[in-house]
Amino acid sequence: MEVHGHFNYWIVVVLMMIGFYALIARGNLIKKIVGLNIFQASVFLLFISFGKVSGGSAPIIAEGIQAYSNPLPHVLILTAIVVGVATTALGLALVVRINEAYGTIEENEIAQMDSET
Amino acid sequence: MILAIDIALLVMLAVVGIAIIRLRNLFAVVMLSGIYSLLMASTFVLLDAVDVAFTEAAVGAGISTVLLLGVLTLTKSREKIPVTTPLLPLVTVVVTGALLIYGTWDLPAFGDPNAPAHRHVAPEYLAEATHETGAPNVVTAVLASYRGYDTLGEVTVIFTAGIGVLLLLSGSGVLRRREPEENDDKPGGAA
Amino acid sequence: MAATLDILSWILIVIGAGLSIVGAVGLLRFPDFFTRLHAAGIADTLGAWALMVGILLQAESWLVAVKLILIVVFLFFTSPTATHALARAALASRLNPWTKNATGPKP
Amino acid sequence: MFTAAAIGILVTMSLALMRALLGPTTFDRILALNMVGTKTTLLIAVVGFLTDRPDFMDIALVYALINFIGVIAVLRYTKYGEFLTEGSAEE
Repeated sequence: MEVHGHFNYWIVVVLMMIGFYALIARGNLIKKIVGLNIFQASVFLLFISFGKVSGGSAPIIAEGIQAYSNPLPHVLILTAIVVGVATTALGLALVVRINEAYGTIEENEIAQMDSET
Repeated sequence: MILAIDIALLVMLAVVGIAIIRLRNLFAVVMLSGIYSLLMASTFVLLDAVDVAFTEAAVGAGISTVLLLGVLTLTKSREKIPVTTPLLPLVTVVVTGALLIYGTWDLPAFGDPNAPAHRHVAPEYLAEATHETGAPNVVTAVLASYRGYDTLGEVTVIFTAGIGVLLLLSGSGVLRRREPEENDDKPGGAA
Repeated sequence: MAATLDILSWILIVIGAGLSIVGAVGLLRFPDFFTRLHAAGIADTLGAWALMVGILLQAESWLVAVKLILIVVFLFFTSPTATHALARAALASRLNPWTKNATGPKP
Repeated sequence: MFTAAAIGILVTMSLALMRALLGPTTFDRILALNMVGTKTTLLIAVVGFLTDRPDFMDIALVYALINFIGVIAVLRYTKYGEFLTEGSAEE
């Protein structure tokens, strides 16, 4: 019980930090967006882990099932996933425009061009 | 057994995440992020969130991958090696992660049926939803009926994002440039 | 009757899981892309079907059985198509098959 | 019985994952993605039986569809751009 009691949360933290590292340490804009996606997905996993009841079943009412998992985090995350993909699309459109304007998607090259002009 | 599958999938998720950070070929990164979404969706099925798994597979593994590939065709597919050594970000990440893991000790254990979150509101929805809305799936009942306005707001967000993408791309040559060559595919424009 | 079905499903599941693992080992160990495609083809077609049919024999309701049959039929069509498309795309992009004389790309 | 199937599928998935991580060419990675997708379909079907609620086969069906469409879409995009030459060169 003790070992697996928090294993889900630890993996969530590891994934979250992977996404965070990609966001702050990588200069490539597409890599940053992939990092943002990883971060988002780790938050989804955190909420779904909160909703799980051991011995429970999926929250679709049927005969002969006593325990159900908590349906409320599922609703929240359904909304969040769709909004997350809208964010991704907008970010990628921005990347395409930046690539047209500067000819590169590396952050430090863009900053260098900005300082030269 | 479910728990063992869960742990195996979570370990695979962590491995994929680390590989995404380390690879420099962006095409490989996109492939791995597709695998990441698939693994995440199977974890959701294991954690009883079947509707979420459905959405994650369609949206995460499907639409996101295709969008990323479309952008890769328009930009460069290789990451350059960073000039600075990323020591400061690494320290930041490790410290934040350690703090967060310290914070997880205060959370109720995974799957604990007596956790506060499971005792207050959720039982009422589970008991009432079927005969109040007529839907056996409680997630659908809450999403479409009890929180219908929330879903309406979500649609507004997607609509706004769509307008934003179109505005951003309509000023550029992306939508027009490919038409003379091939008229059947417009990467990025379908967003 | 139930015991016969159980034995049949056991056999099919063991065959399916074994073929899947063998295919995956081949995917990992073979020297170049086309040979790996061959190994993955085994795991994705016969391995997957044997597993699904083994599970299908345990289905209790007709609805579940029909859905499983749909999945099997779907895999029957899509897996070979995907493999074929992959091989064509790889050839079209001038990826040389590996030969013993090592003229192709190194493993 | 379902436990054995699940273990087989998990081993297969992890091996395919390794090929996706190593994969020298882009096509190796696409192949590994396809295989992980197929195995995910199977895993969800098996998990449905393991948890005694096999009514969620729809999800497995949708996964199979998405996987196929995904692979075809990826191959469609490999016509453009320079992934192929870049991907097969190194890594």
